[in-house]
Amino acid sequence: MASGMLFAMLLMNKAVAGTFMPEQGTDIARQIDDLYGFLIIVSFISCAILIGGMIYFAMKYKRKSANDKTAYITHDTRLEVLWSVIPLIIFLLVFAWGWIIFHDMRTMPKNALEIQVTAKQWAWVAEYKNGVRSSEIVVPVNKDVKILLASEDVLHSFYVPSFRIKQDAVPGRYTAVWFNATKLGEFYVFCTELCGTSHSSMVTKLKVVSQADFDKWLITESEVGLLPIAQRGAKYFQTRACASCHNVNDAVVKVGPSLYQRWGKASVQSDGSKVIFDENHVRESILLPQANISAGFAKPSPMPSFQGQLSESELAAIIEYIKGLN
Amino acid sequence: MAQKQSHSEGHHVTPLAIYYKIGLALFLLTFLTVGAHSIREHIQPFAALVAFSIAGVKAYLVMAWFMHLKYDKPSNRLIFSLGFIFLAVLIGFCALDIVSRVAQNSIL
Amino acid sequence: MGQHSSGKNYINEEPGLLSWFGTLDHKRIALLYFVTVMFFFLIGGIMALLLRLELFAPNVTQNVGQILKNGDVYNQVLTYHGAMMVFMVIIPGIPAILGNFFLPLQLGAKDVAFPRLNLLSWYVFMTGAALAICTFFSTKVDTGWTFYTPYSIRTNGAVVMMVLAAFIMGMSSILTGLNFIVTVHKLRAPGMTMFRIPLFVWAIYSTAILQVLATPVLAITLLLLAMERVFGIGIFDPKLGGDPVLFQHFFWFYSHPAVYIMILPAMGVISEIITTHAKKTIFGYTAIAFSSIGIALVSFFVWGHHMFVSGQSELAGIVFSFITMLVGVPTAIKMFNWLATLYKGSIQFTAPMLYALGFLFLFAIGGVTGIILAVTAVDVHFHDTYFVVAHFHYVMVGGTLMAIMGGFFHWFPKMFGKVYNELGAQLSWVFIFVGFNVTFFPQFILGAKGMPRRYFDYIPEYEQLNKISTIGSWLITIGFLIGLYTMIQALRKGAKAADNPWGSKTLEWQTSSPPIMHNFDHEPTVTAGPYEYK
Amino acid sequence: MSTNRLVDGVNVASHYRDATHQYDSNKEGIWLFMTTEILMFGGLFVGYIIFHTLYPEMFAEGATYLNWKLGFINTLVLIFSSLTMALGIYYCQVNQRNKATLALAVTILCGAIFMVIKYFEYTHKFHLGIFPGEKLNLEMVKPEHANLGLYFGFYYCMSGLHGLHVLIGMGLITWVMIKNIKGEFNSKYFTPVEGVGIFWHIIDLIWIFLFPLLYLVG
Repeated sequence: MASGMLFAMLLMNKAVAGTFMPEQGTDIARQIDDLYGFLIIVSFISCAILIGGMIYFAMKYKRKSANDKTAYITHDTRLEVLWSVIPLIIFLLVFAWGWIIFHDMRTMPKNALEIQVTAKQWAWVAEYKNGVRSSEIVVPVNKDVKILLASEDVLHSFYVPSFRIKQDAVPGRYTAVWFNATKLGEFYVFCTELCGTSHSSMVTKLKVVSQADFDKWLITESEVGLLPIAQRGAKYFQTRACASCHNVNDAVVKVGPSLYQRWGKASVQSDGSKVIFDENHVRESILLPQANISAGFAKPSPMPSFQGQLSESELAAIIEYIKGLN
Repeated sequence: MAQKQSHSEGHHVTPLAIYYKIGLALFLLTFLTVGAHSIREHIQPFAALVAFSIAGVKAYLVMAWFMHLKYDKPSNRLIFSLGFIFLAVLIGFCALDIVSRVAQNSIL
Repeated sequence: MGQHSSGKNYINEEPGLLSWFGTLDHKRIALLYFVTVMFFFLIGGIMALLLRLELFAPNVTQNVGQILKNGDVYNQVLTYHGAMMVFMVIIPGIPAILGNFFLPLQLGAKDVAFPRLNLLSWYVFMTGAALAICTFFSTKVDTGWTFYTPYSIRTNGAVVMMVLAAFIMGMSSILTGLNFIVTVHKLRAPGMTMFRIPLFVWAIYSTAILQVLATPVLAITLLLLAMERVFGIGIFDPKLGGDPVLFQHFFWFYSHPAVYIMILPAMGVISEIITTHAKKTIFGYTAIAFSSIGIALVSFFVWGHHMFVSGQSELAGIVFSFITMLVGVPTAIKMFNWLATLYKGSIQFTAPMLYALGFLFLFAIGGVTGIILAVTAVDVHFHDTYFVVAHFHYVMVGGTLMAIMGGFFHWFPKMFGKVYNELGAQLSWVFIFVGFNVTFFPQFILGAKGMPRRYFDYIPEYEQLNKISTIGSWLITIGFLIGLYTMIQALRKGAKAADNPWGSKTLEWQTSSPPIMHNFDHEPTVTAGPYEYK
Repeated sequence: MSTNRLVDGVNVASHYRDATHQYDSNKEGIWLFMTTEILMFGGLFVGYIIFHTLYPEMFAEGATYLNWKLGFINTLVLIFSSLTMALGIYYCQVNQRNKATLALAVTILCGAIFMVIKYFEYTHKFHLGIFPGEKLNLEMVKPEHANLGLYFGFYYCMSGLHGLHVLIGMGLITWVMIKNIKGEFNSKYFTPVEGVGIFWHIIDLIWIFLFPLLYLVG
């Protein structure tokens, strides 16, 4: 009887697991969904008992007259022990089940592909062993991948719903998270720790590709240095997260001014003065954002300083790219 | 005489001599702390332990006699000790995390 | 007993509006809180509506909202919604309004232990609240109500002022709690043993313990945060080797018990309403009383379940998860005891009872999802998503606010001596209950799908559910407006209420409605438990 | 509303049965408040202990910048003031009003001496460029540990909050002293003196731990 019920629950579990959950991109995701499915079923049964019981009693013992006699029951030790112990057993069961999976999630695999992911307001930058930097994270399928997380400014949290993984990036130290993607495709990466203005746009893609495609991608990306200077600039514009605040496709303002068709024109500053939008102005604005604030934008500017973070060649490439936006 | 009676009804009055003795003891213990500090090189690694043990004794003297906890209601003693108990909870769990986090660095 | 011969009561005994601001009477102070807390609830509610309106559809272009100007404004609104609802509405809500009014009455006391301190608490609370509102007109705060470092150190905005405001309101909370503890210990009427006090008093008493023991740690945490911003002392700032995770430990050492500061009093209200309106003795008085104390104490050991993915060690996560499971047990006990109380009762579907039944319904869902979130591996997925948002709104709104509304209607005849319109009250319940589920149930699904909380914008796949949720928020608004209207109408035109319209057995119903200034003509003597419906 | 009445020579609020009832309630309230004080300071101690464990050498370096002799003198001053405070309560309890006033005045004086010494300690440090946290003047101080500011963050927060309590305590003692001069206290009623006394002892208690923690551990 009991085993029959357990069997029925496990069958149901298969059906419930994954309900409303995103696609299962890893084996851990499947395990978590199984546990989640079990929790949903148990929750549903408990709610049915509590809410159903409540509605049943409410209907059955509805007041009929003002002089209704009610039963005088102060307590029932057996019942009370029963409804303390049964929940406790269930709680401990799901606790242990959760612990087993959690332990797997927190134990880093050996020989994993390591990717350094740095979070900053408001972008993710992935760095690979061969020096490739990318704002999107590309990983090979069926391979242990370990993400080493760091933050440049405030707390961020690295969240891939399809992999059921999440880890805060804490400034001042490294944290880590691992996964082994079993499905090809593109998955969302969200930031889930409030980090300011563009918190909700701190979204990127995690691409799972075949090992061959991954190797090819790494090579093409590492050849960025050979690209024409403006195209390199376009790359840096993405990886340095300029794009998360500056629009380049039209004049609509995101967090900072749009750079579309700005080159060579006069630009009004917040103190009323006018400057020409040229190489030196853009250079200064990137290195010392507080020195040049365009009219109508917040002071101090939320833009971080790139002083010491960009090489001359990178800077030149970005400027060349901005020139080409006209 | 009426005075004396009201004491026995309500409030405990500690004799003056005890206050002086406790005050003297506190002074001596402070000197002892400094004395232990001056020979700390010789008693490492127990210097901190010694210093805080002495501080603990001093704290006990202050609480028991100056603050009259020795003669106060047990309920008040319990209330005051709750402060220390929950402080222990705070440090216990924070330390649990921090110790295991530092020890755990290898998993990176 | 019955009507006081002179027709005097606590409302009309001292004339003039000014007399209210210097009053030492606990009932009058309760009404001061009533008016102010309701006002803050209104503002906090408007903020919530703005947030929901903004989320009605994803943004037109990046970082340009449809209602709110941009992400900064959205973050500010969510901060004020959270901070106001937590510090200015739900924490003071039941203890300072209903607790202040009925704790002494239910104990058979003339007042709380320290009436002057009680008034001072209100002034301190108002000072803090005023300061919090000042920040709204200065540079607004956008840290979220949790003030996580280092963002709260780096962001522009009047964080220091806001933090001091929370500090001051915390002080008020401590003083209220202190007052209630001494009142319960010392001012019980003759014969009112600890196991004859009503369960509402047990709940407020447990809450008071939490207020006194947890709030000081919040106080020092907030002070350190203020110092961090002013001097950069570095304790919570990684720049000088400080630890942002330690801030979270300190913060949640208070703020997890604070969750129980918010829900325990609600549980007390529910116990009162259910016994009275089912005319039946409570099932398992001792179990409910001890589970209140149990929840209060164990709630100090579970704060780390807010931090499973914060960078806290695995061991700490496991320990906190385990203890969190234990705190689930007394909560389950309470639920089953209320259910058993309904059994063979004589249930009257009055507005308070509807609110109480609504509480059981929503709290059941809030409770089981709480267990889901306490399971480490599953929480990694749900943490900081809309699943969490839905869960705590089921507990805080579905639980506490339903109980507040139920409590208001239950005690309305006693507090004001007027009868409210039953139809209006029930209608408000229908809208709030239905609207609540329409608003927050879809958020469970959004969370499962992975939508992070505190998002100003979202990917298109979340749009449908967000739309439903926003529409639900309008239904809740209608419900609260009907409730408010019903109360105002009752105050203006309500018929005179009887002393004990529900036939309740607790002491507050044994005096006149509204009570006289000194609560009782003669100090009551208690010979039996509070729920002897034989 | 509470109207007071005179019971057995003591002003008793109407919601209390008698003077003892009122005294016990007040006393319990006072103790509850002191518990919150312990927990508030305790938060700082917990932070200190954790960071001391993480960076023992840095904290040892920090302590060398403090003058333990001044801390020592201050400890003696505070202990003495605690004694006089206890005496103040005692003299109230035995109806010796003038002696009580004297004891309280000495207590206030000790508090003032403590604050003056603290003032010299602080200004001397400011002079040397020792400020809390990132305000620490690295060029002037040239510390071995670049994060030494963290230690001074703790130093200033802990001793500062303690100093603030000393000032508040002095204010409260002045208040009860004035009440005492007016003759409001006697062997039956001295709750405010006792409450303020407990508060003052808490200040002493905290300093007893702060002294070795800040000045000696190294």
